[in-house]
Amino acid sequence: MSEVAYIDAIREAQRELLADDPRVFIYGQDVGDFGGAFKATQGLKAAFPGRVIDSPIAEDAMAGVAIGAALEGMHPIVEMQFADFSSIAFNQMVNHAATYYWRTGTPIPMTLRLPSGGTPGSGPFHSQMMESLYAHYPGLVVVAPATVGDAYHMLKESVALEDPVIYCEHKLLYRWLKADNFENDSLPLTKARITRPGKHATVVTYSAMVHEAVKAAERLSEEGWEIEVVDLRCIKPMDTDTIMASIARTGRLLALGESFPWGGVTAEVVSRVASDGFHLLDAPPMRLNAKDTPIPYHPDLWRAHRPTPESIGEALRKLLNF
Amino acid sequence: MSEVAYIDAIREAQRELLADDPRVFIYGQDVGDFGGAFKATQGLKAAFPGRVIDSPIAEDAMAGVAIGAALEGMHPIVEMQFADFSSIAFNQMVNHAATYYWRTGTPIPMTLRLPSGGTPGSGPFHSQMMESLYAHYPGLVVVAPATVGDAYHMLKESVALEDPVIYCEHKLLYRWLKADNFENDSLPLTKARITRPGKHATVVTYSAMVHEAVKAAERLSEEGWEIEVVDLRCIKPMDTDTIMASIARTGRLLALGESFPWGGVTAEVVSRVASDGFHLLDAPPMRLNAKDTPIPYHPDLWRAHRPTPESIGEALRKLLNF
Amino acid sequence: MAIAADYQESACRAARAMVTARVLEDKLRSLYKAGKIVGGVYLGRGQEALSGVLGTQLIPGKDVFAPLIRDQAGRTGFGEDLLDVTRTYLGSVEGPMRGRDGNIHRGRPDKGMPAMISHLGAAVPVVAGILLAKRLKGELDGVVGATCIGDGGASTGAFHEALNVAAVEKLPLVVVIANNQYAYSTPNQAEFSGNLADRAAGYGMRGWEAKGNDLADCLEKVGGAVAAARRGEGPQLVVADLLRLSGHGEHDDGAYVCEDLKKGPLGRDCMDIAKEQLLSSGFIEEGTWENWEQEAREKVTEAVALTQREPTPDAHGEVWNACKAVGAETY
Amino acid sequence: MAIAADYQESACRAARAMVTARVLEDKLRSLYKAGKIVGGVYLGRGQEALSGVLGTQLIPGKDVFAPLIRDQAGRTGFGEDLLDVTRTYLGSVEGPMRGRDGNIHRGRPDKGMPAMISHLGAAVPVVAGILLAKRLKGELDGVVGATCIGDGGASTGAFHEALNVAAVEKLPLVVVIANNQYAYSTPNQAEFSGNLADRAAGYGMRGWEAKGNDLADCLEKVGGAVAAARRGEGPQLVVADLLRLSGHGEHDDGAYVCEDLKKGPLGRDCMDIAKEQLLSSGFIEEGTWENWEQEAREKVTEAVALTQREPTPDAHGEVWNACKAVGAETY
Ligand SMILES: Cc1ncc(C[n+]2csc(CCOP(=O)(O)OP(=O)(O)O)c2C)c(N)n1
Ligand SMILES: Cc1ncc(C[n+]2csc(CCOP(=O)(O)OP(=O)(O)O)c2C)c(N)n1
Ligand SMILES: [Mg+2]
Ligand SMILES: [Mg+2]
Repeated sequence: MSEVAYIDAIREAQRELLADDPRVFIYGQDVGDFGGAFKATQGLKAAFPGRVIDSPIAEDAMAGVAIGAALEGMHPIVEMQFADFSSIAFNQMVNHAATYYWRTGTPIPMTLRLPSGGTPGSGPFHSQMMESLYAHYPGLVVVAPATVGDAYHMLKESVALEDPVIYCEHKLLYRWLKADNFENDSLPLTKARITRPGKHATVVTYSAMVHEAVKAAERLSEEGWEIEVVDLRCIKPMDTDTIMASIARTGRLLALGESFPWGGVTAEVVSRVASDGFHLLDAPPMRLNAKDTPIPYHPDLWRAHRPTPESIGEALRKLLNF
Repeated sequence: MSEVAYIDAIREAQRELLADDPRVFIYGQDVGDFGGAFKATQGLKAAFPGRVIDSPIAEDAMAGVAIGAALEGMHPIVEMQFADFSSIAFNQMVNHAATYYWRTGTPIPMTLRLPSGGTPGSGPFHSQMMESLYAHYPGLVVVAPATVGDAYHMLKESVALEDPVIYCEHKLLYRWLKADNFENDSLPLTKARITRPGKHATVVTYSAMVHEAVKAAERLSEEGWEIEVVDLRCIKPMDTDTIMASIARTGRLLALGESFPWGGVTAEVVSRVASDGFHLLDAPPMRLNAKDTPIPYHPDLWRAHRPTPESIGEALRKLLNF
Repeated sequence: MAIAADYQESACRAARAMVTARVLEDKLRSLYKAGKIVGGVYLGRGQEALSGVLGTQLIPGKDVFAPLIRDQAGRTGFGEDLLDVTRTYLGSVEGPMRGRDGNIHRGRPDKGMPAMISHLGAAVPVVAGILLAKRLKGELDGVVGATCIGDGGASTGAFHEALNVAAVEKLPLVVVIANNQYAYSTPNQAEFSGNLADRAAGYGMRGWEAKGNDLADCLEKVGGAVAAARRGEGPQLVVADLLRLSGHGEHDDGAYVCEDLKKGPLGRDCMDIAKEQLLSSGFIEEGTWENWEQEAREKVTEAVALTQREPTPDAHGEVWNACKAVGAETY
Repeated sequence: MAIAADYQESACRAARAMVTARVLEDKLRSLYKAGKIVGGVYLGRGQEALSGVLGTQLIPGKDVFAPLIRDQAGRTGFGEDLLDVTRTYLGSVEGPMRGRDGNIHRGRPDKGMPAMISHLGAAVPVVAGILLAKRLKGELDGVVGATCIGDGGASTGAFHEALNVAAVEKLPLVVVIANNQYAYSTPNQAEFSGNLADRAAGYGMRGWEAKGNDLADCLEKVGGAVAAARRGEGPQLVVADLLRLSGHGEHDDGAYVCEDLKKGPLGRDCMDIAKEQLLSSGFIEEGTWENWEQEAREKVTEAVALTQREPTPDAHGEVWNACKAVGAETY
């Protein structure tokens, strides 16, 4: 296999899902002949006619249709054109899909694909990370792959799962992130990964920020610091064990995210570590998120809005020097 | 003034707002002659004809209309029939109302009233607390009054404010919570209150849980423990100073909420205290929330789903005995 | 008005569902007044003809029916067990919702009856999705999916998006709008402008207008819509005028309902009309209707009695995990 | 087709807005291709007649216009400064969005032009709300609020809820659907069934159908709708057929657009049609149109040049507070 990108993993996983499981179909805006706004479904309609269906611009109905199909035993994949538009599907996801199994005992095995995260020039409505919103509600599984192999395997696992899954894929990684193949280390869907071992401090993060954290860690290694990077992979349920084990080794935590600062993944991580791993901490746990404004359009503002290797490094130095 | 209830405070505040400020109007389902599902607007249409307007069942449009009216300089109040239905207005609130000022410099002075929280028998879709979802997005002010006086004063301040405000009122308090009058201690909208002073541990909470926390504190006082109860009042921005000052006194934190456990207010509180007040803590900070399932219909399940004076007391004992 | 002879069987089936629903809901009302039911009780009083016809025009085990809050007659007609109703209202753990959800939120998705959420309009795309799935599985032939909504619910974006999707996919979806003239306290003129039946054309759907309290007319129109959908003629929209003969819920006295409406043709009780029509069509004899009522009363009494002996949920034994495949987190 | 003489002034105003918009957008396209614009560029090419007529039928300083992604002509016609466009696209801090938001998301709410969010349909209730507020303030007399949406956007729940609300409140709202036959790559038949113009009746609104690339027809229909709304006849829905003469955005070649459509009547460029109509109506002389183009080119060049000398945002000086009255939290 020649070099493959993150977006290829998403496409290939869907192709194999369609080929292997008659319960799978894809529903979304422009996912058919056009292959989707990001080409994540390119070629799939031709290969699986009738099972890759263009939807009207109706996110509420798209999610509702998937819930109905899931009730019939199908395992639909719904592509949002951008994660940000899933605000329209929010009610169906958190109130309908998420509550169904607990209320009735009938599962809703659907997957909602959210092209997430900022890219330069995308602005306030094509850049959001929505994992924290969905994770707040009981009944949803929320995942956010950071690697090519995870993008592939976690999508396959998500679609196979009997629960509704919010699959957050990061747009910045689509073409930039490459690998030799789709292999990963076979971690189960809900387990976190030690992306980079270290002993002086732990960065717990996910999605595109894993790569920024690794960059920051590399720079700090030149200063003699060994930073451990934990990739959550699954936002909910969250693999607290792996986090705690890492904090037990390093004694220091930086929770890093690309979303807005109030609440969210980083608050949940810090909160768990502070509650259950208080005695493990040698320094106050820290958080680093995007800023508390809409995501700016201008690339210079955008770069300042989200954490960067520089700002991560700065936070880590503060943490290490405590 | 004879005894007044929490719902009276909401009604009276609206009456005075309508009387004093021509920019104010009320829009919502059945808010007109019927006076609203909970009678929060009873009599207001008769007193202010044309300014208390029944809307169709269209939460997205209701929020959108308010945004437009706010652009025209009005200060609309939108009543959701239940907070839970604001999931339909979610996009307008977090993407339209919340982003407008930062993007354009034009403020959106609207108030969204959310009848929130569980009551016995209300079930998964008439019981939710949605403050954490709104607080996650930049550009919204989120408040949750716990007392009759706060219900009154904070609503008046919310409607006067130039920012969009999510006003979370708790249905359980509507008729049960009474006071002699609408007075409060004139705390500004965004300041937290020490509801009950103490020295052994701090409970940081808000809305109806303030009263459950006070009950738990009273019981613990019989065991010799003095529990401080901090009522956040404003969820976002959050008055970290008051929280920290309290932790400085007590050294122990229980963050208490009635919403779902993943993320949310309690995670934010614990996270802030752990990050900025680590050195003040004599024990690991704790959280107590509702359970991670939809809110159950049956009263017995419902009572077990949310924190109670008993479960709060139990948590506090654990915290105190650490 | 006499009903054509070939409607005899379907008219009687609908009428029996109506009678059972009315008797059952009368019982629910008194249980509520007696404080035995906690939470809301929403009745279909006055809407039994419309709902009962719809439920009995559908084929249990084959079709799909997503009822809304005033569809007891339709539920019963579609085969819902009385015990499902009493158990859900009284919170028995033996019921389909096991006390986790209540009243009209119950369903039996495995029997073609999804369990509604409160958000109006949300069920419409779900039924469309079920039908789409059946098509993908090659099982759509001759199947109909039906759902109901109120005049108020028709204002929701969810309703619009779903009708549009169903029309694009040409799904055999029947959407019945029970226009009972009010959404809670809000009258039609504050809910929409013009005529709801004109919505159909806008979606490229066939539209039907029915007298909602008139069994004969419902048989013709609702029956016609279901048959058209079954023949593969795509989605159908039925708008039926009628009046709610109770409050919005049992907590509400409905004092806002206009007296003229109550006294007018819409105010006539569909039960009276149906009984008259069955009698004058020679479908039933004097006394048959009363026998049905008596039988229903016995069954309802039995179901309530049985349910009241059943356990309600035990919070300690409850499984607090909203997911199926993924373990609960400990908080 | 000649245009009636009393349309001369409005036809010319619309045409000048069209010309300016086309010239401006050609420039934006080349700036994008040259890498000078970051993010999306969405053009109104082929839709200038429809949009330009709408914008010029409205009264700046009095009416409200909430444009969508293909409304440069309408914006220009409604008085939008060229510098607002170039500054927003190029991220100048001098622009109305100060680099915080870009491209078509710009607006001047204080001048009756709200700034759109990306979510399709979301602007419709906002315009309704502005009009409702004007009524409450006693300032609605003779005012019109207009907004545009695509054939795709008409599928959204937001669109439906807002039209319904506007109809209930009898607001002077004009909603123009530019049916350019596609939503991104998705053709009409996968977006809706039937005819969009039939939607109007369903809301109890007056409906208009226009040839969207035909200036004369747009003047009549869009002009008629605006005039009707201004006269207090309530909300108006205009559906105009046309074709997008560019990709969805400038990143897209629009290869999916059906050749037959391009070659058919909808494929004719509205600029050619308008020029012909103005000439044959005797409203302009040979050369006038070209003079307008020349003038537009000069102004556009000037605006771009000025903008390019202006500073882009300084991240260090940026105020990271999304609220006005409430201080930012420190995180
Ligand atoms: C989206 C949404 N908003 C508000 C409500 C609260 N609510 C429940 S029933 C009802 C009135 C419904 O009126 P209609 O659709 O006409 O049905 P009817 O009660 O008359 O049968 C309202 C507003 C809801 N359930 N869903
Ligand atoms: C609610 C929502 N969903 C998806 C999108 C992404 N999107 C942007 S433009 C577009 C196509 C719009 O088609 P149409 O309304 O016909 O307008 P046109 O582009 O043809 O002018 C889509 C799907 C969006 N902006 N909003
Ligand atoms: Mg109704
Ligand atoms: Mg289009």
